[in-house]
Amino acid sequence: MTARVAKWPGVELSAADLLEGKVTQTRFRPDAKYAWSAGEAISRFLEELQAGRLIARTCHRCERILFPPRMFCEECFRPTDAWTYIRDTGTIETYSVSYLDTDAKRISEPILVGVVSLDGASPKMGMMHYFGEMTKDEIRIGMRVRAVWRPAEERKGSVLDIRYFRPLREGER
Amino acid sequence: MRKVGVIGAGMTIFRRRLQETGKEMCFEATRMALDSAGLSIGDVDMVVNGTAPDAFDGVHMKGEYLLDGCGGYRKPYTRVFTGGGTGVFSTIAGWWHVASGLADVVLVVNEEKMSSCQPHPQSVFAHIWDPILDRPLKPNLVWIFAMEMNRYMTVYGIKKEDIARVAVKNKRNAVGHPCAQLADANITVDDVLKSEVMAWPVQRLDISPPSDGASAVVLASDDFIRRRRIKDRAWISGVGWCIDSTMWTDRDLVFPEYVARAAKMAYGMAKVRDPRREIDFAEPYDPFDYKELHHLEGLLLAKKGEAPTLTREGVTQRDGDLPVCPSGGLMGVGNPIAATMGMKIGELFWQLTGQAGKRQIPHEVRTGVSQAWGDLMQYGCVVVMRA
Amino acid sequence: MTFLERTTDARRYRAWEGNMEADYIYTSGLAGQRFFVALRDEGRLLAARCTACGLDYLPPRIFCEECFAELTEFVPVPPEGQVASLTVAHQDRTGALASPPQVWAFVTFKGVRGGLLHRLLATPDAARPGMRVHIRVRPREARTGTIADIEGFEPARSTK
Amino acid sequence: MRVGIIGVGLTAFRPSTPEYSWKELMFEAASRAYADAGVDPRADVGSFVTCAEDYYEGFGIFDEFVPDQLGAALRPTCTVSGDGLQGLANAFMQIQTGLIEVAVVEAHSKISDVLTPIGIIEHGLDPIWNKPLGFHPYVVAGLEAAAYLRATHTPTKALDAVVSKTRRNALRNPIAAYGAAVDMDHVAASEARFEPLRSLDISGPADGAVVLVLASDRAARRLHANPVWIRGVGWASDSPSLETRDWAGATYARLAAGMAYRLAKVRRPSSEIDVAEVDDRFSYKELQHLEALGLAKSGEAGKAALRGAYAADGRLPVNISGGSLGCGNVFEATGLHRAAEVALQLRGDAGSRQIDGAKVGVAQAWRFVPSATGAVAVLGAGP
Repeated sequence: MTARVAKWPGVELSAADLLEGKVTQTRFRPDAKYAWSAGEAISRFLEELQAGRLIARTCHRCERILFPPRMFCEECFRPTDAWTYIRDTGTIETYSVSYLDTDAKRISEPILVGVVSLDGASPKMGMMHYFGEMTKDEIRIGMRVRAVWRPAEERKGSVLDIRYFRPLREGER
Repeated sequence: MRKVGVIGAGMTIFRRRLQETGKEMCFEATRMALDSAGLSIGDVDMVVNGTAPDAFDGVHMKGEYLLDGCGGYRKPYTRVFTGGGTGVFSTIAGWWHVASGLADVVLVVNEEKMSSCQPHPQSVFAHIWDPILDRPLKPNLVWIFAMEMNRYMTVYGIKKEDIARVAVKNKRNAVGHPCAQLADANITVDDVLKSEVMAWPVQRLDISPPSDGASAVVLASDDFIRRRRIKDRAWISGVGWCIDSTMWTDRDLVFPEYVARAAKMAYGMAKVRDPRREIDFAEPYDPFDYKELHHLEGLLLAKKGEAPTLTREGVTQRDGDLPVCPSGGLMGVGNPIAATMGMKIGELFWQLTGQAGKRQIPHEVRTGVSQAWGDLMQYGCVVVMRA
Repeated sequence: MTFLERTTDARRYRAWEGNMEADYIYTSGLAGQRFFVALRDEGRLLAARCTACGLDYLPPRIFCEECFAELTEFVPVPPEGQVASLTVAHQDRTGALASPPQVWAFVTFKGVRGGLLHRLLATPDAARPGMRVHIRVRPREARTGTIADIEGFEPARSTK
Repeated sequence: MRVGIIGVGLTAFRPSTPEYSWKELMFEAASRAYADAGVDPRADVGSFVTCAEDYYEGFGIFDEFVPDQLGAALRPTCTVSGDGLQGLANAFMQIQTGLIEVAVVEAHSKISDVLTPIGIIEHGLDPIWNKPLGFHPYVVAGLEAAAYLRATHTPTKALDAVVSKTRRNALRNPIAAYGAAVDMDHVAASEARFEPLRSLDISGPADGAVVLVLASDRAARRLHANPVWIRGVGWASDSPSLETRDWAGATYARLAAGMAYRLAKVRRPSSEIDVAEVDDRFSYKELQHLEALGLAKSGEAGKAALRGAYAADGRLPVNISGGSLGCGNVFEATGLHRAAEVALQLRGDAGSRQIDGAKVGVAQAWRFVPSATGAVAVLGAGP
């Protein structure tokens, strides 16, 4: 059929057609505001971040230490068993060197961002975060890193209470 | 289990901006699919709509909004939504409407109008992340691709030029596609490697563009197909779908296990035992070039880490042993998320019925597989179709 | 109750604020373009005709709901309509008290499938279903090619 | 192939639930449903269906945030952007194909997480023809209520009877958020909102989650379950355009019921149905829906309501659960909650609100303002 169809539907517009109002249009911004309940697990997680600590939940059935913490184990489908602190050191699992900000605008100083698996949690359990005190040429998968925390009085109970992860220094564990 | 066939397909052009409203786009694709099947709206029992985030079109409950354009007026109509997976998933939902015996003829209509959102559809992608764990870091969607691509490259030692070959192949394949937004007959690996770095390792030409577009397919039961003596049909012989855990920072991103599970489900139903030998061509989801490779491995069409070799050796070219994305894929035709059904399901139908025109695979093909991927690197869905 | 432990100190539960807001530009589409240009430039209403079903659609559309044919013919809508249903809203779009209350009406036109929903430019006491109305269009220079180019429906003078 | 409901899980419905994340709320309902059915979701369930809309949740792609708390990680799972009853219909079809034996349907509301619910509902209006006018989205309900009352000559007093009956019913439902001893006078005297609707004609929002476990008859036997059978499902939509839909008659409900009755072989619904749960998120909807479902003749539902025909001891108990007026508006979970209530009634597990001898029940849903979409399920007691 595709060979038999002469004209395929669709009227293409240019940016000017749209943005300068050359075709009739309406504009709108929805009123869409939220306050998500963090719930049992994430409220505690945020409270501990504010205190400068990372906390996880253990599942006794599959013997995993789950981070970020949750009140149920997705593997066993049962409630998790206990709270446990984990360390703020870890390993870069993957990363990107981004020249884009949230709105896809170009930035000249790239953002180093990636996933860190954290020591003390089960393998591969980690979080997304920024990297600092390293250049885009130094960063690599497998690099050992440590969290750099904001000063206690600036912490708000947010993943941003960690400023970024920096490379572990010589002799540091 | 009733046998279900695809008997018609249609799609709009894929472009950065279209003047049509979302429902007008749906109408155009649907009208075309019905015409190609030789049916009228009165023949349609039920309608399935697939469309991805409401925040693109900028309409809450946009399945309801698009309904009349999809031919759903006063009919049973349902929207399904599995993120980027919707492009193939809606056909799976359509399949169960017919295979269950509840409907004889079902329209599946997919749509995305990404140009409504200002200043850029990327602004809306910010809302797909966990609000507490991820959003404070102000992530850009490209990051997840970059992080997954980097891990895939690093673990298997894959070179960027081997990934760039996918972009080149698909953009060249798209030259024969009348709806294509980014076809390029002359693009080279060097062009891709020299394109602007967005979020390393992702460069501009590694990415499919945001687009507006709609597509539609018509599904029917074998009874109906026999009764109406419909000649152009391709059978849906296997379906599979699977979601992985939400906690994406807890997963090894190197292999899409969820795609493999969906593929095994579909192959099991289609009685495909050795996919690499029994599948003649594939339309895996390729919003980024490396995703085609990642998904070929998930579809068990290449061993882990070996998909780049197939591309390098020309196996996945249109005239190769395993043509991959003969449509031109998302990389070449465009990426109006759910509407990519036009390449994933539509192309299988057109190829298997010998209607693909300039894109027709030169040798005989009898079994094809299409796949889509979505959510936070966690959704896989697979459809196997036979001539 | 399903977890093995729970907090009982309500102060420890946190809420996280955010939004899903963005700016949108919606094109009025192929049928909308015909309608809004006629409204903006000539101050008149157009319907889309399905010759097969003998239906004139308002708002105009490029496809017939019933037979799914493509519609390309546009016809004028009669000047006078009738209030099919009305409501007096005591809240504005944000949920705040509307003072005075707003009167909203769905108005149909003879021989036309559909109609228009808009403000009824009458007091709640004077508003009643069945009343005859016509559109009041904003001055030409204030019109931009949207449904807000119509100020609302006002009672038809002929019935006064 | 017969398909039955073998597990029912509900959380309490509450105006707000600050102690739960949406995941934790879903986990509780799922845990209850799996315990009720005696299934292990990791081993026994072939498919999971969630019913949700992104803007109600505050996520660009809510589907991402679903699997873990349902036991659905690395399993076939999908989102139906619809009411829970549409999800139930899809799970029903999945089982009918023979591909799936046990399927789970989930729907929930965490509407207390939304600071601007009216803004979200407004965002569902047509962006070209309606949104620029800037009206409160419940204007749509006001216009429809006026059209319905006028077309059927139903007195406003009938709405007072609906609200009074339903909110009293909710006093006997421990999960209800808005049970109250409301008299007809209270309703009549409540503040005018979207005339003819007054504040007590409009259901209040609530959080809550509902999970149902469905199984083929073969799987139900294997699991030693005691199913309530899904005898028929139906769903349909009228025009999404406010301008061309049927304002008076709830055509979507009539079409959906027609389909469900056809599958269930119900020929005379008014005599064959023992208990009905219909969408009453605005009071007039209960009457409009009863007529569309063929449970009352057009224009008769209001008079019957005034006679007490729909009370717990009436001819046809309607919204014995307390409905949405009494339990709260749980958005996409509304229809699934009603199916759960009918299933509990048919099982004899409805506690102090149990209707004696109920054998066949109907649950009906509508997708709320501004939609004209609805679904119906006809359920039957075993064997």
